[in-house]
Order: sequence, then C-alpha cells, then structure tokens
Amino acid sequence: MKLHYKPKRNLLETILQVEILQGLALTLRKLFSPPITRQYPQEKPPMYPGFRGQHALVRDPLTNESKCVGCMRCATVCPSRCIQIRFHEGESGERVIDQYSIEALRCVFCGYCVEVCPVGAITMTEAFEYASYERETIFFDQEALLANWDHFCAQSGHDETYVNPFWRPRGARESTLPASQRMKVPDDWTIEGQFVGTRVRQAQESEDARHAEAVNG
Amino acid sequence: MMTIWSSWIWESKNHEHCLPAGESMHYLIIVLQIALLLAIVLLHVAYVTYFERKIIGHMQVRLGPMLVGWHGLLQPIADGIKSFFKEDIIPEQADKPLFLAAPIICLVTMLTSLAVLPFARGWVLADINIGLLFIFAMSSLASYGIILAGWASNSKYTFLGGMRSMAQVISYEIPLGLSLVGVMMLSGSLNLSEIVAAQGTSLFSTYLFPQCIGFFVFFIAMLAETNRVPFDLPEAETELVSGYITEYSGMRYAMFFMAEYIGMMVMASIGTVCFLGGWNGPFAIPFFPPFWFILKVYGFLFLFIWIRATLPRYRYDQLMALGWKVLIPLALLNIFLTGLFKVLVS
Amino acid sequence: MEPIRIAEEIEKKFPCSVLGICEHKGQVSVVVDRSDIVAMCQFLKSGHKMNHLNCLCGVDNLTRKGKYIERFEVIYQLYSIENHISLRLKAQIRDSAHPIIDSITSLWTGADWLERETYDLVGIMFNNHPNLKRILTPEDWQGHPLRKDYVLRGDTEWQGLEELKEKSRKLRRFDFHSAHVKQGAASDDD
Amino acid sequence: MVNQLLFLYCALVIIGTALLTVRFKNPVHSVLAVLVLFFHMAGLYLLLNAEFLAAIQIIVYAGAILVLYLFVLFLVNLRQEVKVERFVASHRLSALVSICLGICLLAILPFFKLGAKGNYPVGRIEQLTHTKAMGLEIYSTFLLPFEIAGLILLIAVIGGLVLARNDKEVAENELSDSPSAGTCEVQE
Amino acid sequence: MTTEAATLDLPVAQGDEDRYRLRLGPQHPATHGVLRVDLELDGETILDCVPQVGYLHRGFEKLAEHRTYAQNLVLTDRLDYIAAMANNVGYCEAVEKLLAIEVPERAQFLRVMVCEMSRISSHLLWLATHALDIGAMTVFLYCFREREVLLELFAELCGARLTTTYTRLGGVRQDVSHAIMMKLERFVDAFPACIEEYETLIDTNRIWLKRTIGVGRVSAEKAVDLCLTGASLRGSGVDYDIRKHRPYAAYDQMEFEIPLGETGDTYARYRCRMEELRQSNYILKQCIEKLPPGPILGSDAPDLVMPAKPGRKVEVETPARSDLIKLIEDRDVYMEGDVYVATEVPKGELGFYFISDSMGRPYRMHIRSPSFLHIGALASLGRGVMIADLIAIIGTLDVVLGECDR
Amino acid sequence: MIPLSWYMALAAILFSIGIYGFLVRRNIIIMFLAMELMLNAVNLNLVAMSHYLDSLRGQTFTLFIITVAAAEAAIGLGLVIVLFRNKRTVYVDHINELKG
Amino acid sequence: MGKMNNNLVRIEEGVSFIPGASAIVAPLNKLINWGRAGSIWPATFGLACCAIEMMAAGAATNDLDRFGIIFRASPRQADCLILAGTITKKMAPVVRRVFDQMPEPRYVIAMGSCACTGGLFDTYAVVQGADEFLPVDVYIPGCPPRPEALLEGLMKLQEKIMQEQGRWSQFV
Repeated sequence: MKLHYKPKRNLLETILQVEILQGLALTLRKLFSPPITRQYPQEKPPMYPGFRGQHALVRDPLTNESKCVGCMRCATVCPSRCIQIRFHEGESGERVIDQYSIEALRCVFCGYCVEVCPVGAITMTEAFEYASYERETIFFDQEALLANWDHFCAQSGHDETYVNPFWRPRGARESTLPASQRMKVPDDWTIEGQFVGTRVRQAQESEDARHAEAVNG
Repeated sequence: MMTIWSSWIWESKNHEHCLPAGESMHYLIIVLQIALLLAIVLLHVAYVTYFERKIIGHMQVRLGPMLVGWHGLLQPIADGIKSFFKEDIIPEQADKPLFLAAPIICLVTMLTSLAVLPFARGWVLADINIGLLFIFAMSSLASYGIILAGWASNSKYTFLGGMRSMAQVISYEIPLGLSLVGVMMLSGSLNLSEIVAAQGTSLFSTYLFPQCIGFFVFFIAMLAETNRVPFDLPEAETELVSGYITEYSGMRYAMFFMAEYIGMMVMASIGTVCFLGGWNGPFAIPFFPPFWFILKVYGFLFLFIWIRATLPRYRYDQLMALGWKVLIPLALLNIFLTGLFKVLVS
Repeated sequence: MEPIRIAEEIEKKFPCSVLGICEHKGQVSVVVDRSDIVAMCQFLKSGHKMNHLNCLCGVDNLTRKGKYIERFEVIYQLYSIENHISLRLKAQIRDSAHPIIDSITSLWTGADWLERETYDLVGIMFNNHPNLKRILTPEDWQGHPLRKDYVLRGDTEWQGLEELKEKSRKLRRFDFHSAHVKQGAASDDD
Repeated sequence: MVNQLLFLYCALVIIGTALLTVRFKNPVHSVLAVLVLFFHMAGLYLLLNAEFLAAIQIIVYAGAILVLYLFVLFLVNLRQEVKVERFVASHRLSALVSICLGICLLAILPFFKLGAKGNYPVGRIEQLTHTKAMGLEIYSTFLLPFEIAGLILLIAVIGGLVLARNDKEVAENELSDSPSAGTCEVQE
Repeated sequence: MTTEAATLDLPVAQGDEDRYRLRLGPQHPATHGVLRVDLELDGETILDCVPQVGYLHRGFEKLAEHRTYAQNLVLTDRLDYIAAMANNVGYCEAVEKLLAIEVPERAQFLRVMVCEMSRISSHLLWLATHALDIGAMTVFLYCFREREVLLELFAELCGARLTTTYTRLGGVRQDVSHAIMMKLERFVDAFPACIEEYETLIDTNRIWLKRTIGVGRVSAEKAVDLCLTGASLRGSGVDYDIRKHRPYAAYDQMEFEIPLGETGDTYARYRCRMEELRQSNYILKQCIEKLPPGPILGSDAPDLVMPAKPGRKVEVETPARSDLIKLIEDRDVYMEGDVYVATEVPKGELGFYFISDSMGRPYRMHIRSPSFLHIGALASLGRGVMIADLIAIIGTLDVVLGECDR
Repeated sequence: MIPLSWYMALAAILFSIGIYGFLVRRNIIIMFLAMELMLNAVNLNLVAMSHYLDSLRGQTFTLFIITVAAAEAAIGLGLVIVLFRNKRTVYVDHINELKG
Repeated sequence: MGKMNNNLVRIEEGVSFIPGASAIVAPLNKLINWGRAGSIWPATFGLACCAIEMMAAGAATNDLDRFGIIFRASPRQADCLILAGTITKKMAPVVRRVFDQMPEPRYVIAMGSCACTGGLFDTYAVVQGADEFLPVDVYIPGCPPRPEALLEGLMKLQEKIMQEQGRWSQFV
C-alpha cells in the first residue's frame, strides 16, 4: 500500500498560514476543554483486581496463620529469586514455615508466585503506595506479609475470606482440581460466558436460529 | 543600576535649569519610581511563568501547578525561594568573571529597557527621544549575556547554544528594526510616547492595519529575539540540553530565566506601543491608566505561550534562511510601501 | 526455490567446506566450515537474493556435544525478502583458543555491529572487520560474558565500578549527624 | 559639575579599558573591554547632545561589529592564545613609538583653534531632536556620501560573503537521493 | 575513556584539534534513554557520528541461560519495555516452535489483539518523543493521553501496565472480560479522531515538513544493507513485514495493509507509522469482531514450574493439608535443536534464536533486536547532517535502548 | 561645561593606545580591535568638535565612519577567516610570507 | 530537651542551638523547606522501563506539574535525580557524574526494583542497587512502579524535605 500524502499548500494557504492557524485553533480549543488529569493524592487511580502490587500472605481465617504449605513452588518459579522460605518438618510430616520472606525491592512483579501457589497462600494486592526511606522496610518477612494482607483487607473493604479470581492457582490446572476446590471465576472467563467477537456471535446466533428452525421444522 | 545611570543622564540634561535644592529630591523620586517599577515587573515576571505553566497545562489537557498554594498560586514564589537557597556552582574550567557577569548582563540590560516604556500617558521613567533605538541597543546588548554565558561556561552545549544565539540575534535584529521603520515613518518619531500619541485612540487608527506586513515581520522577529518557540534554538532542550544555561544553577539560572521573561514583556510592550496603540483603549479607565496597556501586553504574552504550546522548532539553518530570505525582504517591502503611501498621501 | 534445494546447491558449490545439512522444525541450516563463509554469503545474497541478514550470533559450545559441533559457532540467518525463504548457516570454528572467522561487513553494513557484539560477548574475532571493539561492555572489560565458562555474576569486578565505589565512599555526603557522632565518639575515647 | 564628573568617569574608563584591550591575554576579554569602552563612548556622545549617535554607537558597534568579532574569535577557537606570547618581538619599540605619538598629539592640542560656527546650535538640535537634525543634514547636504556609504556596505557584504564562503564542496550525503521504489516488488 | 562519558564538562578545545567533538548523551534528553552519540562537528554540521551503546546492557542472554523458558518470559518484558506485549508474543511464538506446543485459536487472536494494542502504544510513544525532539511539546501530551488508556487496559487485562508478562507458553494468561472489550471498542472508535488531532498539529505544519522532508534519507538498497526493519525499512519502500511474510498467531486471518513509503526520509517513516496506527486500529476492530470462543491455554501447555531436565520431577511434595496438587505430567517437551523465529514488533523484526540442548533452559538464546541494528545504522545516517537533524533521525528510527543493549 | 580640549586630549590618548595595540599585538583580530579604538578616537574628536562648532557635519561624518567601520569589520574578519582556514593561524608573524 | 550548656540548648546528641534564634531560624527554615518541597525539579534522566512510567507521570493523566515538578534537562538546575531503571555497571559512573553535577541540596529517588537492588538482573553487568554509590533518599518498589507510585515517592520526598533542618547551601 502506497502512502498518500496530504496535498501541497497553495500560495494562499502559505501566506495565510492556514495550517499553523489550524494547529493554534486546536490548542485553543483544548484550553477550554476539561483536563483529564487525575489529582492523585485525592483521587486514586482505578484499581483492577488483577493488579500486581504489594505482596501479601493470605491469613487463613481458620487458623489465623498463613496458608503456606511450604511447597517451594513460588521460590522455584521466581525469576528474580526474591522469595526465601525456610521450613522444618512437623510431627505429622507437614512442613512448618520458619521463615517466609520476600525482598520486594528485588521482585519484578511478574505474578508467577501467585499463579503457581497451589493453596492461594501468596497474593499480590492492589496496593502500590509503599515507598520508603530505607531499603529495609521494603523487605517483607512473614509478619509483614500477613500485615500487608490485613492492611489490604482493611483498605479495600474486603473481608478476610476474600479471594480474587486472579489469584486462582493455575499451576495445577483447574481441570485437574476436584470440583469443590475449583476457583469460582467470573463468567467472562468461562467458555460459556466469555467474550466472543461480534461477528462470530452473529454468525453463531444465525446458525443457532437456523438450527432451531431446522429442528422446529 | 544602568537604569539609574541612564535616566540620571537624561534627567540631568533635561532639567539643568531646575532648582538645585529640588534636584536631590528629584533624584530620590526617580530612584523610588525605579524601585517600584522593578518590584512590579519582577512580580509580573514571576506570575507570567505561572500563567505560562497554567495555560500550557490546560492546552495540553492537564492542569499545571495545583498544589503549592491555592491552584498553585504560590508556585513561582516557591521556585524563587528554592533557587535562591540553592548551591551556586561555578564550573572549575569556566571563565569565572565572565561566567558570573553573564546573567547580570542579561538581566540588567533587560531591566534597563523598561526605563523608556510608556505604560500610560506620562507613566514613563525616561521619556527620551530615541526610545525605540534605546530598546534595540539594550536588546542587542542582552545577547552578550547569552554569548558570554555560552562561552564562559566552557562546555560544548553551552557554546553551541551561545553561537546559535549570536547568529540568531544578529540576523533577527535587522528585520526587527526594519519592521519598525514603517512605524517610525508614519509617526515621524522615535519617542515611544509620541508613537502612541500619533496612533489616536481608536483601535482602527492604530498602526496594526496600515502596518500589517510590518507587524507580521515584527511578531516573528520578536519571537526569535526572545528565543521563544519556534525559534528557541539557543536553549533547545532536546538538542543542546539547556543551551547556554546548561551550566548555570540556582540563582544565576533564575536570573537568565527572569531576563528571558522580561525580554518577552519588553518586546510585547514594544509591539503594543508600536502597533496596538499603547495605553489607548475603547474607553478610559479612571484610576488605572495603564490598564489597556497591560491588557494588550498580556495578550501578546498569551500569544507567545499559545505558540509555544503549538509549534515545533526550526532548524538552525532554516531559521537563518527565514530571517534573511523572507523577513528582511518583507520588511523592506513594507518600508517601500509605507514610503509610497506617504508620498501619495502628501 | 525450497531452502533445502539451496542448501544442496551450496553443498555442490562448496563441497569442501559444507559439513552437513540439517532440518529442524522446518528450518534448514547448513553446517559449514568457517573458511568459505564470505563467499557463501555472497553466493546466497547475489545468487538467491537472500538480501536480508536476520541474525548473526556466536555460540560457545563448550558443554554441548553433537555431530559437527565445534567449540565456537557463528550463526548466520539469511532471508530473501523477495522469495520469502530463509536459510541458516552455521559456521564452525575449530580453534578454541583464538576463534576467528572472516567478517561479512563487506556484504552487509549492518553486520558490523552484530559482529562487534559477537566479539564482545562470545569472543570470536572477525577478520577484516573495520572496527572490532567491544560494544556492549566497557572497553576495559575482562572476559567474554556469553562463554560458558564465564559465571553469571562475573568473575572479577569491573575496574571502573571499583573506582566508582571507592570515589563515592570518599565523597560520601557530609552528614552533620554522623560527623558529630564521630566527634563524640572520639571525645569519649579521650 | 555633574557633567564634568561624568566626563572624567567616562574618560577614565575609556582609557582603562583601552589599555586592557591591548594588554589582555584572552582575546575574548579584549573584546569585552572594548564593549565597555564603546558603552562609555556612547556616554560621552550623550554628554555632547548626540543621542542618536550614542544609540547608533551601541547598536552598530556593540550590537553588530563586536558580536562579529566575537563570532570570528569563537570560529577560530583560540584557547591556546592564553598560553603563547601575545606581543610581537619588538613590542618595546612599538610602545615607545606610540607614547611619543601620544605626547606629540597632546602637545599640539593647545594650538588648535575652532573654525567658523555652523547653523545647528544646541538649542535647535534639541528642538528638532537630534535624530531629525541628523536626518536633515544627511539627506540634504550629504546625500551623495550617504549613497556611497550604502554602496560600500553592499560591497562589504558581498565581499564578506565571498571571503567567508567555504570553498570546500559540501560533503555529499553518501546515501542516494533518488526516491527509488525499493528492491523488491510491492506484493499484494 | 569510558568512565568519563558525561555530558557536560569537556573543554571547548583540546589542544590544537581542528575538529569539534561533542558527546551527545548518555544523559541527554533526546537520546531516548542511554544512547551516547559521539559527534565530530563542523559548526553545526556533523562530520562523523559514532553511536555508542551498552549503557543498558544487562546481560539478558547470559541470564536467559540460567533461567527456565517460563522465567525468561519475564525478561522479554524488559526488552522493548514500550511494547512488552509484542515481545511476550514473539518469545512465546519462538519457544512454542522450539518445544512444539500448540496454541488454541482464541489465544492466538488475543495475542494479535495485544500485539496491536502494544503497537499502537509504542507508536504513540514514538510519535510523542519524536514530536518532542522536534519541539512540538503538545503532541507529546496528547499521545500520552491515548497511551494511558491502553496501558490501563493492559493493567486491567493482566495486572501490570508496562511489564505485562501476559502470554504463556501455549496460550495467554488471562481471558478478556466484556468490560475490557467494551473499553477497547470505545477506544478503537475514538482513536482515528485522535490521530487526526496529532496530524492537525504536525502533519502539514510547515516547520514540521521542513524538519522532516529530505532528512535522513535512506534508499531501499541501503536500508536492506543496513539491516533496517520495521517502519524504518518500509519508509524506504521495501515491502517486508513479517505479519504478512510469515504470518504468526492469527495474522493470517486479519485484513490489513502494509504502508510503504517511497522517499525513505524522516517524513516517509513518520507517515508510515501514522498509517500503521490506523491499520493497527483496524486490526483491533477485526479482533473485536472475530474473536473466536474457546480455551485460552492449550491443553498441553507446560506448567510454569517446569522441570529443568526432562524426566526429572519438580521437587514438590504433597502438601499436608490438602491433596490439591497433582504433579505435572512429564512430557518430553525438550528436544535438542535450534530455531529462529521472528515476529514483527513495533520497532521492526524481533527474532529469537534458541539452541536447546534438551535441558529446561535454553542453551543459548540470542535476541535479534531491531533497535540494535537501527542504532548501528545511525552512524551512516547521521553523517553530513546537522545536529537538529540527527535528533530527528534518532527519533524517527524509533529505537529503544533496553532492546538494543539487552 | 566641559572644555573641548578634554575631549581632544582623551581622543589623542585613545588614538595612541590604539596605535600601541596595533603595533604590539600578534593576533590579527586584536589588531583590528585596536583599529576600532583609533576610529573611535577620531569619532570622539569629530562629535566633540561638531558640538562645539554648532554644526552637524562632524557627526554626520561620524555616522559614515561607523558605516565604514562596519564594512571594514566584515571584510577584515572575512579575511581573517580565510587566513585561518588556509594557515590555521591568526598570528601576523606567522603569515608574513605571502607565498602561500 | 537536653540540658543547658552555656547559652546553647542541646536538643539531641550533637545538636544544639541558641535559644531565641529559633524564632527567626525556624520560620526561615520552614520557608526554605516549603520552597524546596514545592519546586522539586528532577533531572531528565531515564534509564530503562521506569523512565517510561516517569514520562507517564509527567503526562496529562498524572501531571507532575501539579506538584511544581518540572523536568530539567541540565543536572545543574535539577534538585532531584530519579533513577528510573536499571543501572548497569557501564552506566554507573555516568549516573554518579550527573549526581555530582547537581547543586546542593540534591535528592535521589531510586525508582523501581532495578535501581533499588538490581532486581531481576543479578548478572555481571548490573549494579546491585543504586545505594552502592549514591545516597538514596526514597526507594520506590515496583517493576516498574505505577506513575502514582512515583508521585507517592515524590510526596515522601517532600515530607522528608519538610523535616530538614538548615540543609547546607551558600546562604544557610
């Protein structure tokens, strides 16, 4: 495809500076149009549930402790190696977490840890405002991560059982999970409710209609 | 300082027959007037920067300063305080005396030009016969500040900025001067008050219409003279970092900044005086005669800002070509036409 | 023409330097010796209009074993914009101490930087290169990072950074508090 | 009295800056000394009621000619100037010559007599304004010299252009200029 | 010498050198990050122009040899951080080819969609900075206005604005919601008017035309010789677009045209990109229309926690509290071999060359980044022009240093 | 009132300083500057005399001198540039051989 | 409050002041701090990905100009260095040089993981944290942080500035 260029100015347009006046008119129009600025400290940006912000360890409402089972998948998958887990074996062979820490300043917020966590223990909240004067305060140990969770719950108004569908464990695919444990996802993400292209849907509908007609007929 | 000096000369010449006893009082009043003028102008400069940020902000669908003071009204003051208390770096390899002198030259020459501006009938510090030439002289001197800043900083970006400015000033002084020749011819005077008086009081008797070519040339040359977009090559940020002021910090940088804005205001005032009928307006404002003058000057400043928000920047050689190949012939044509007109009318 | 045919043609034309032809996932590569690489590229460029040099990179095969595989390898990925076919040349360099190969900058100006990068990161020298200097790492860098025997974090710290850290320790911002504390400590000692 | 003080001040500065001009190591500093000198020269012109000339002095000399000097100085880029000897070998002799000349000039001054008075007394100039008076004089009595001066300027402009033009061929852009249609056909 | 690569404090003249040397960057407003260009000047004319890169060399290729395929996806976000989505797609296409992973159709459409969204956002950023370089500051702000919409859409889609990590081997991470598609549709409808707006400000502006027409002219042969790709190549009239030549994802089902310039100057490249904006918008429109139903992740998509070696299970023990985890089925996804797969990212041809030695990590990953070659071409483009033109040329080549230095 | 002789004395001193500068400096640009000094000395004389003579002739002449000085500067500096371009020097004692 | 020592009042270890002087100094100090906090001019210095978000923060949606923040191209006129992106070893001397060229009082904001700690790039070529060679005032986490996070960091910096006592400059 060949590019088309705008036609050259004629003499009159050159003398009258038409294109410059057009530009000036545009900026003048914008002067009187409302600005799109969001006044940040007062107006917060819209947050999306899947936003990958501050890390938190979900506090299990039952035990009031972290849900983490020490499977090490998050530490394994972390590309920047910022998750440190130490654990020892409990009496019944389960893992007891001694230390769970995330060096949030090294984290790249890829969300892999959330994605692979089989029990939904680690999450990434929507909070992003935690700049600090010291490097140390942005190094989250287990208590800090749990506190982050509490803070998030308090801030966002969710109760402690809140589970974001974005945090659903996808390390083990949902099809492999027992039905009762499957994460409730929004309709948009299911095969039935998902967005289908407008034209495809039209074709489908007409197909369905024809099908129904054929059945009826 | 120079203001005092030059006006002193003029006053002493014109008032040689004054009573010796009243003379000292007279000087005192002049000094007070100067101080008042400086204070008012510097305040205006501060707020011109604020308006510029606000207007450009809104043109760019954002807000501009909002949080320092009510709607950012204290922004220029905060900037000033910050600049004043900032470390003043003099680069080691700089030519120290010139480095220190450059911003002062810039600021002082610009302030000096204010002396001859008639803000209203009789509201002028030094009503001299060659007011227009005086302003040209001062604006050509201001370029020394820029050149020296570029050279004395001893850095390549500043040097290139200084060279650009030099070439620009030499090239655009000529069309600027020539564009006003028509005005001089029509009014028959170089005295700014007389030029205003010659234009009459109504809008249609101003020189804007008979001198439309002259105004066009003047306007463009004015943009170039004050280093504004689209002719802001000496300080083109994306090419030369900050041009000739790259090495300046703190208060010295603020001086350049003020000089630039005072230059804008002076040029706008010249435009107002020579083409828009100065202090005359559709109706007289009883207690504040300079009202129309200030309004027109702010109109000019708005144009400056508006253009800054809209246009891209010329390249150095294109700028030169525009000055020499378009503006100077146009200005000459304007002079020719004006002369022809005068001959035909008389 | 099929890429595989072109590969065979090359083999016919340069019988001594072609070591083998292989196809993997539909992509044809010709494993060649380093000796005739410029002539081969010239042949492909002018004869088969392979005028676009997609990619040029060096590989250190220290820990990889295989048929024809030598210690160093330079990969040339060529593409014909006109005929929509691509072909890969893999030039093997046997000499592991001083890997060297002819430069193809005479054919593609754009290969200049790619070869410099290869030299910088893998340490393969290029004959007749106009300006074979380090490009991504500083000029006084030690070692070639993409060699397999180079550890991820580098063996030795770069001189420039050492100097910088030393300088910043010296120029550490004067801090009223800490300066005072130090004085206090000194007086305590007294 | 005030005027005399002003004159003395200007004269001192002029002499001082003139000396500095010829003594400064750095040519840029020399040019700036001349700038100050011109400024005070303009001040003297003001004392002499020649305000138009004062303005011209600053606009033309300071605003144009000196800038040109600076321009050339920067163009030839003489930082090493500071290090080398700035005077010619025979500079002592030259100093002697110029001092003698100065003394001679000063010595003959008292013998100077004013000629006949002209027709532009101060009062008339002030009434006309200096600019207008100059204009009247130039465009009547000195019309021919004025035209010649214009011609000289024109010649100077052309001469300057010819001299300063770079004789070297402008480096050809090695990339081809032709709007070629590409190496391969546009495909659908 | 490398240590003193700052902008400012070089003396005006060094000895009796005839030529005037200037170092533009690496801290310079117009070098788009950390590019450094060493110039030799005659007045304002550039006699010699030597770009210096490496100030953002982070060791991608070395790092990639130490991370698994899934982890390396995160790296590609930081390659061309302006169009991370396109990089994600390019990387996944390459790895999927190497590991023979199938991608469901819906995921392919989604990939096209995010690719084109990131193309628009990248071109908007290019236009913004290019216009700013030439001095039109308002265009910058207007471009960011639209770009912000796209970035917020990315944030809604995958949780991050820039470093998206959206694709997965064998699909994409997240399905789109109705809300996102509604917003996208609104954007697609409004966008042509926005392009008009930018063009009002610069397209016919005489200053813009003077600054761009005839500047940095590259002939078609020269462009191929310099290995330019993307709009920089097409501005010279060479019809090379991987989306058409070797269609990946669902590009073969999209209708679009490749704008081709003729003159190969800055203005032609500018026009090309502006036209590409419109074409991308058109593709987005088709995506909204044609998005097929189905899964977004292939059934054989490997898990994120991939074993480093085939046959070796990831050391994951069954958690005590639940029996949620089924271990990943081992599959011989790793084969020895090498592939080169290129995709058309906004800057040009982004190619990934992988050598696999049957481990879970690439043995060698080479990234053929368009910016690297574009900056390489600067040396010959920048000779003989003026400084201001060089800035315009850097702007029009559309380089991003993260991708160049890797 | 300032006597005319003051002006003339000042002009004489300035003129001889100009001569001095012209003779002693090696740098051709400074030599040109010294010439400007001399021209200014003459100008001062002319203006002063015309003032005291109630005439404008001297001042008109000054105007012409300024014009010619501008022309001279343009040509002279053009020569300097040519010289510098060919010989890479602006020192008069380096350029006394005209063989080229 | 500490004990009286001659005429000086010690307020904490090592810091003492003249009683009564605070009536002048404290408001002045407050004024200066207010001015500094209200007009932070960062140097235009983008390194990598975060620079794009920095630009976005300056763009219309977030508009840094509201805080009186405008980017200055020359470090001489800058008050604040926003390290937006990965600092490689090759770049580190340049970063330090830009910092050295800035006049006091100057502040450093490390934006994003890479500038704070090196982030993902634990490799041979990347400096593991800007604080190895620069005094960092504010750390902003995120990769890259949202523009609003940068704003929050800048507001943190403003708070910090407001708490300063007579930081060195030529007058104070």
